[in-house]
Amino acid sequence: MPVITYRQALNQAFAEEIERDENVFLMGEEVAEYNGAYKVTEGLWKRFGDKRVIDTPISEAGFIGLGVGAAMMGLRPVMELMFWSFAYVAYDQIINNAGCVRYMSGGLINCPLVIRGPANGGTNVGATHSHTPENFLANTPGLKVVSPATPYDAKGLMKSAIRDNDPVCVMENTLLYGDQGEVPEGDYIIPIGVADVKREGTDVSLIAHGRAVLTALAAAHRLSEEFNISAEVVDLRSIRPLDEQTILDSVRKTHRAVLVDENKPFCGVSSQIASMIQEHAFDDLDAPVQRVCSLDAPAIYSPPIEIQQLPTADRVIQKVLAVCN
Amino acid sequence: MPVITYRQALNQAFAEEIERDENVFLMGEEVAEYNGAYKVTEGLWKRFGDKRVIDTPISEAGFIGLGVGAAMMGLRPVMELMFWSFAYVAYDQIINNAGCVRYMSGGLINCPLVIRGPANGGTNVGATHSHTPENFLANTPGLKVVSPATPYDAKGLMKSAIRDNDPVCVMENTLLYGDQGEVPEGDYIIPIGVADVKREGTDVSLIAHGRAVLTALAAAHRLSEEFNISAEVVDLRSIRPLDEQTILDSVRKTHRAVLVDENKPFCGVSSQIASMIQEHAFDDLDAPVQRVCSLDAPAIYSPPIEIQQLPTADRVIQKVLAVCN
Amino acid sequence: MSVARAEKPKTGSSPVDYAKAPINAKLKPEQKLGFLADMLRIRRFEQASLKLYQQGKMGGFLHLYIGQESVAVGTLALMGDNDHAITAYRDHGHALVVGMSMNECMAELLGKATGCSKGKGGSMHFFAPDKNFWGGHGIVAGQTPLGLGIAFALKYKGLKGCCLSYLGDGAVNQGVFHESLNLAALWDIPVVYIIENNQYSMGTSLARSSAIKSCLAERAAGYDMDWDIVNGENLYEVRAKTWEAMQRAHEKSQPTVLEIDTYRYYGHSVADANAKKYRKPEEIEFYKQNHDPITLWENRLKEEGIADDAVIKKIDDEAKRETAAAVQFAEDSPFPELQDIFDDIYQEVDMGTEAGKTGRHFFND
Amino acid sequence: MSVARAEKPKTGSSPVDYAKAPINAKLKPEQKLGFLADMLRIRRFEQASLKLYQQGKMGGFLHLYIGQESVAVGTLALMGDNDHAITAYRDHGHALVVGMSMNECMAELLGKATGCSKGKGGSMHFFAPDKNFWGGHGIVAGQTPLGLGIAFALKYKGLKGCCLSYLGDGAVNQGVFHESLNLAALWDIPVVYIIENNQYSMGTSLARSSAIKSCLAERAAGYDMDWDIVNGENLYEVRAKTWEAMQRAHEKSQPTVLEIDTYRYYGHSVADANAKKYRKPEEIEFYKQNHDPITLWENRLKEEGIADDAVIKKIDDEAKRETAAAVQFAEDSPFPELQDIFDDIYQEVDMGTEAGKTGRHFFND
Ligand SMILES: Cc1ncc(C[n+]2csc(CCOP(=O)(O)OP(=O)(O)O)c2C)c(N)n1
Ligand SMILES: Cc1ncc(C[n+]2csc(CCOP(=O)(O)OP(=O)(O)O)c2C)c(N)n1
Ligand SMILES: [Mg+2]
Ligand SMILES: [Mg+2]
Repeated sequence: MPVITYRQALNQAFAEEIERDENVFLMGEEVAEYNGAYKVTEGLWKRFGDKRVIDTPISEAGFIGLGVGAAMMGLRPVMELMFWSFAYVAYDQIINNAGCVRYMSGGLINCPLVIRGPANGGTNVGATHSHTPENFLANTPGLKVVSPATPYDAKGLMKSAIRDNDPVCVMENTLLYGDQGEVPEGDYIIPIGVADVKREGTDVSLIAHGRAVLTALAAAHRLSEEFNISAEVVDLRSIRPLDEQTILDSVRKTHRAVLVDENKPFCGVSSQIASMIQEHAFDDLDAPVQRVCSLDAPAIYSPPIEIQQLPTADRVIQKVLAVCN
Repeated sequence: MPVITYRQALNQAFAEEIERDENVFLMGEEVAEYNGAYKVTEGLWKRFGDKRVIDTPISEAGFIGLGVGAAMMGLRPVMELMFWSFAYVAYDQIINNAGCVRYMSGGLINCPLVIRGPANGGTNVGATHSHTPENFLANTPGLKVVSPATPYDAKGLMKSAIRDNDPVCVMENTLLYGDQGEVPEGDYIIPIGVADVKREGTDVSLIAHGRAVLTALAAAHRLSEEFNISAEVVDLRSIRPLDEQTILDSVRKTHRAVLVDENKPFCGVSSQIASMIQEHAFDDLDAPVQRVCSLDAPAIYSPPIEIQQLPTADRVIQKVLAVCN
Repeated sequence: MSVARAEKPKTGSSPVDYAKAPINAKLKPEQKLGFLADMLRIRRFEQASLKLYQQGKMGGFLHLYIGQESVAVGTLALMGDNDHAITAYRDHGHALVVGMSMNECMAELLGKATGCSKGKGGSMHFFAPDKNFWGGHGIVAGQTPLGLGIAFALKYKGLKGCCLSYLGDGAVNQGVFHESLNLAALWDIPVVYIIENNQYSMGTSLARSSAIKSCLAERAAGYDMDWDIVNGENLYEVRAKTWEAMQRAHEKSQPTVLEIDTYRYYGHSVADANAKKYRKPEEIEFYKQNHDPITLWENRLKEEGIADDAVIKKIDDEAKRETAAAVQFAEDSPFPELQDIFDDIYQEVDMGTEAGKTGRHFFND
Repeated sequence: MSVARAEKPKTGSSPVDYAKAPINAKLKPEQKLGFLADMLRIRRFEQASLKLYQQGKMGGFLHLYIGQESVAVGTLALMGDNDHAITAYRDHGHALVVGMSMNECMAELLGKATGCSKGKGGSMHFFAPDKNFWGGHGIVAGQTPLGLGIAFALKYKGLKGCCLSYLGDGAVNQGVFHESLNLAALWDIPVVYIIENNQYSMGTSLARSSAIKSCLAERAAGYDMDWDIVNGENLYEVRAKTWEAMQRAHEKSQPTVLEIDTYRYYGHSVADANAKKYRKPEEIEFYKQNHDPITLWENRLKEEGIADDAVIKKIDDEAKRETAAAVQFAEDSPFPELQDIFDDIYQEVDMGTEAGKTGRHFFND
C-alpha cells in the first residue's frame, strides 16, 4: 500500500468525493488559491476550479450558515475552519442551525454538511487557537463528530463524513498532518461509529481519540518494554456516534481503563467515557477508571511548557502503574 | 425572614450591589425600560437610571465584548443574556476574551464580569432556546459558573458573582423565577464553590444543580414516604469551582450516588461528577454512579412531551431503586 | 418617532402609481381577491391561535403577524418554481401564503403529532421544503446566512431563482447578517433580504436599537448592494419593488436589501405584557384606523370595482370557516408519543441505514 | 488591483499639506526624530525576531509589521493619559510605540518567564495595561468590541479620552465589528476604529474578501458615523486625520472609522510560504522602493533640515543596539516552570483570597 501523509490522505478523500458527486464542494478561508493554510487542500482549486473549491472572507458565521442552507438544498458542502477554535464565532450556526434544523422541522430537512479543520493544542499558537471542542459538539444530538488519528482513518472517515446525510464535524490535528501511513489508493470508507483496537493487550485498556491515540500507543510500547505490562489501545475514531461495545469489551477483558484525552478535564470526552464505563462495567473494574487530560489551564504559549501541557506518555504510564500494581 | 421569589431575590442582589459599588451596572436586551423579558430587573431602571441599567440592541457578541472591555478597565458589568442559549452568538467573546484574556496577559488583566440569564428547558420554546451550557462554560479554566436553585442561593450567589474579580456565569432558570423562599433583607453572600446539603440522608446521595435540585428533593421525599429510603440531596450550587469534598463526604456516607442533571447526557456536568466520584471514592461505592439527564434529543416543543424530557422524580426514583436493592 | 413616520410613510407620498407596474397591471381580478383572501386567512388563523393560547392550549411563544399581512402576501405571492423563502419566528403568515395548510399549522401550535413539524417545532418553526419554504427560525438573524446558502445552491445548480430572506428591524444588528450581506454582494448571490420593519424589536423602538442614516436598508450601500425602502401598506408597491429585486436576482444574480415599513398590532409575543407601555395605545389605534393593510386593500378593490361588501364578507366567512375547521382538526389530533422524541434527529437513524445503525447515537441509558 | 491602487494612493495626491495641521505644526525636531527612532526600533526589533524564528527559537505564529510602521507611530504617539489602544495579533509595533520595552517583548517571543505575558501569550498577545495598551488579540476582530468597552468605560467614568481600536482589512467582515459600529454610533462611544488596510488578509486581496463602494471605512456611513481614508505612508497625514478623530471622541464623544492604507513586506506570518505567490514580487519591490514609510520620513526630515545621514545612522545604530541587547536578555532569560501553568487564570486564586481558596478550581488529579 502506498505510504502518504495524513494531509495527503484527506486531500485524496476530497478529490475522490468531488469527482464522485457533483454536489460536493469545499469552502473556507484560503482553501483555494492559497492551497489551504495547512496545505490540506493543495492542488484542488487548480484541478477542480472556482465552483468546487471556494475561498471565503473571514466570516465563519456567514459561510458556515451558508453551508447549512446549501446543505438543506441538497448540496454537500465541506466547510473548512482554519482552526476549529474559530467555530466559536460561528457557534450558533453550528449548534442551532446545522444541529437542530432537522428536529425543528420534524424531519422534513436533513443537512449533509461536513465541517472540518484542526482542533488541537501543542503548536504554541496560544489559548484562543488551541481549543478542542469535540466534547461540546458531541453533546449535541443532531451532530456527529469524528476524530481520525492516522492517515488511513483520516481518508476513510472523511469519505464517510461527506457521504453521510447528517452534519458531521471532523476534528483534524495540525500535529498529525505530516504523519505518514499506509493508505489504499482509491475508494474505501471507514464507517462512523466504529472504534478501532490499535493495539491488543490484556492488562489495561488505554482509550483515546485523535493524537492522544499516538500518545497511548507510545505509552503502551514502553509499558511492555519497561514494565512488562500489556496495554490495549482503543481508538474511538468516532465520538458521536460512539462505539461503546468495543470500549466495554476491552475493559471487561483488561479490568482496568486509563483514558487519554487532549480535552481540558472538566466535562472532557473522557469524563463521558469514564462515567459510561463505571456504569456498565462496574463489576468488571479492578480499579477506578483513570483520566489523562491536558493540564487544566488555557493553552500556554511557551513551547517547552506547552508540550508538557498535553497528555504525555509519561503521565499515561504513571496512571497505568498506579492502577496495575 | 421575608418570603420572596427567586426573581425578587436576584432583583435585590442587583439593587444592593448597584448601590454598594458605583462600578456595577446592568446591561442587556430589554433589561431597562421593559423591566426585563422575565421581569428580573423590574424597577431598577426607574430607580437607578440610564447609566446603571442599560438596554442594548440585539447584538450579544457586541455587548458581551463591550462588557469584557469595560471589566478590563475596572467596571463590574452585569450582562444579561435573555436566554443563555443566545450565548452561542457571543461564544467567542465569552470563551476567548472573558475566559482567556487574563492568562494571555500573564495576569496583567482581570475581568470582573458577570454574565447571567436563564438556561433551562421545559418551557416549550424549542430546541434553539433551551440550551444549558454550564458544562461547556465550566470546561473553560478562567470562567466560573454557578447555578442557584433557591431564592436564598440566588441572591447570595449573585452578590458573590458581582464582587468576584473573575468572570462568573450565573445560570438562572425561567421555571424558578416564580419560586418563593425565605431571603434575608440586606447584605449576605454565599461563597462560590460551596455546595449545600439540601436534605440529609443515609442510603443514597442525589447530586444535582439548578432546578434538578428540586426534582431530587421531590424524589427524596417520595423515596422516604413510599420506599423508606433515606436520600441525601447535595446541591452543587457552584459548578466551577466545584465543592468536591462535600460530594465525596456524602457518597462515602451513603455509598450510592444518583446524579440529576438537566444537561444533555453526553459530557453533561454529571459525567464529570460521576467520573470524579468513581475515581476518588471507588472503594466506597456499593453500586455504579447513576445519571438522570434530559432525554438525549433537542428540546421538543410539544408541551406534554417536553415536560417528560427533563429529569423527573419518577426517573430518579427508578434509578435509586435500581441501586438500593 | 414611529407615529411621526407613520403619518407620512417614507414612500407613501410617492407619485408613482404602482398599480400600473407590469407585475400588477397584468393581475386578474381573481388574483387580487386571492390576496385579500390570504390576508384574511392569516388574520383569522392568528386570532384563533390567540384564543387557544389564552386557553392554555399552547406553550412557549406565540408571535402574531397581525398588521403585517400585506408583506407576506405582497412578496411571497411572487414566488416561482425556483424561488424560495425563509424567515424568523414570526412565521405564520409566510407559511399560509406559501401554501401550508391551516390544519398542519394549527396542529403544530398545539404540539400535535399532525403538526407540520410533528409538534417538535412549535409556532416559531414552521417548515415546508416541498413548497420552497425553509422556516421558521428562532434565533434572531440566524436564518440570514441560511437564506444566502439557499440562494447559493440555486446558483450552484444553475437554476434561475432567488431566496426571499426575511428578518426584523432588530435583527439587522446581529453580525451574521452583515457577514451575509458582504458574501451576497461579493459573490453575486441571488438573495433578496426583506427587512420587515415594524418599528420595534420587542420593546425597543428602532431609534433605540439602530444607528442609521436614512433607513436600515441603506446599510447595504456599504457593500455596494442595491437597496430600497417600501411602504408595506400598499400591496401594489410591495409587489412592484419586490419583483424588481427578484428580477435583479433572476437576471443578474444580484442581491438586494428591501426594507418594508409595516406595523404589528399585538405585543412582541402574546407573553409581552408591555405591548402598550413602550408605545402609546393611540399609536396602535392610529395604525389600525389609517394603515390597516386589509382595510386598505378592501377599499382599493372596491375602488377598482372588483369587490363589494358582500364579496368581501364571503371571502372572510370562508377564512373563518377554514380556521374553525383547523382548530377542530388540531384539537382532535393526538400528541406525539414520548418515544417520538428520538426521531427526526439523524436522517440516517430515521431511515434505518447502515450508518444509522452503527455505534451509539443517543446516550440515555 | 493593489498595485494599481499603489501607483496612485487614494489620498496621496491630495493637495493638503498635512505638515501644516496644528497637531503637526507644533512638533519639535526632537519629536520628529523620535518618530523615526520608533519606526526604526520596530523594524530592527522585528528583523531580529525573524532571525530567532528562523533559528527555531520561537513557536507558533510571528506576524511581522514591517512596512506598516508609520501607522502605529503616527497614531499611537498622539495618545494622552486617558487615551487607550487595542489591536490584533500583528502587535509588536503598537507595543513598542506605547512604551513597552524591547526586552519584555523579545522575551515573550521566546516564551520566557521574563516576557510581558510571562511567556504565556507569545507574539500575538502583548499587553501593557499600565501604558493603556490592552493587547494583542488572536481572533480576527475579536478585539473590536473590547475597544468599544474600553471607550465605554472612559465615558462611564467621565474621563475625556478615547480608545484607538485597530483591525485589519480582512477583519471588517467579522460580524462583531458591525455590531460594535452600531453600538458605538448609537451610544456615542469615544472609540476610533483604525483599519490598517495592507490590502491582504493572509493570501486574499481586498477585492476577493470585501464588497465595497469606495472603501471599507465607508461602511461606517450606514451607521451615520464619521469616517475617513488615510494615506498611511504620510506620517503627517496619519497624525492629522487621527487627531481629528480623537478630537471628535474627546470633545463630542463620537466614534470614527479610519481606513489607513499601508502595506506589509513579509508574509502574513513567517509561516506564510506563499507570501510571493498571491502577489507579485514586483509589487512588494514597488512598495519598498516607492512607499517605504521609513525612507519617506527620512527624506522628509532631510528636506526639513532636521536630520542628515549621520543623524539617521546614529538613530538606527541605537535601535540596533537596543535590539541586540533585547535578544541577549531574551536568550538569557529562563522559561516558566511547569507549575506556572496554573497561575494567571483566576485573579482570586493568584491573590490567595478566600474566594480563590474555596472549592476546586482546577481539575487535574
Ligand atoms: C440572538 C437572539 N437574541 C435575542 C433573542 C430574543 N428575541 C427574539 S425576537 C426579538 C426581537 C426581534 O425584533 P425584530 O428583529 O424587529 O423582529 P420582530 O419581532 O419585530 O418581527 C428578540 C430580542 C433571540 N431570539 N435571538
Ligand atoms: C475568527 C478568525 N478567523 C480566522 C483567523 C485566521 N486568521 C488570522 S489573521 C487572518 C487574516 C487577517 O487579515 P487582516 O484582517 O487583513 O489583518 P492583517 O493580517 O493583514 O494585519 C486570518 C484569516 C482568526 N485568527 N480568527
Ligand atoms: Mg421589529
Ligand atoms: Mg490585511
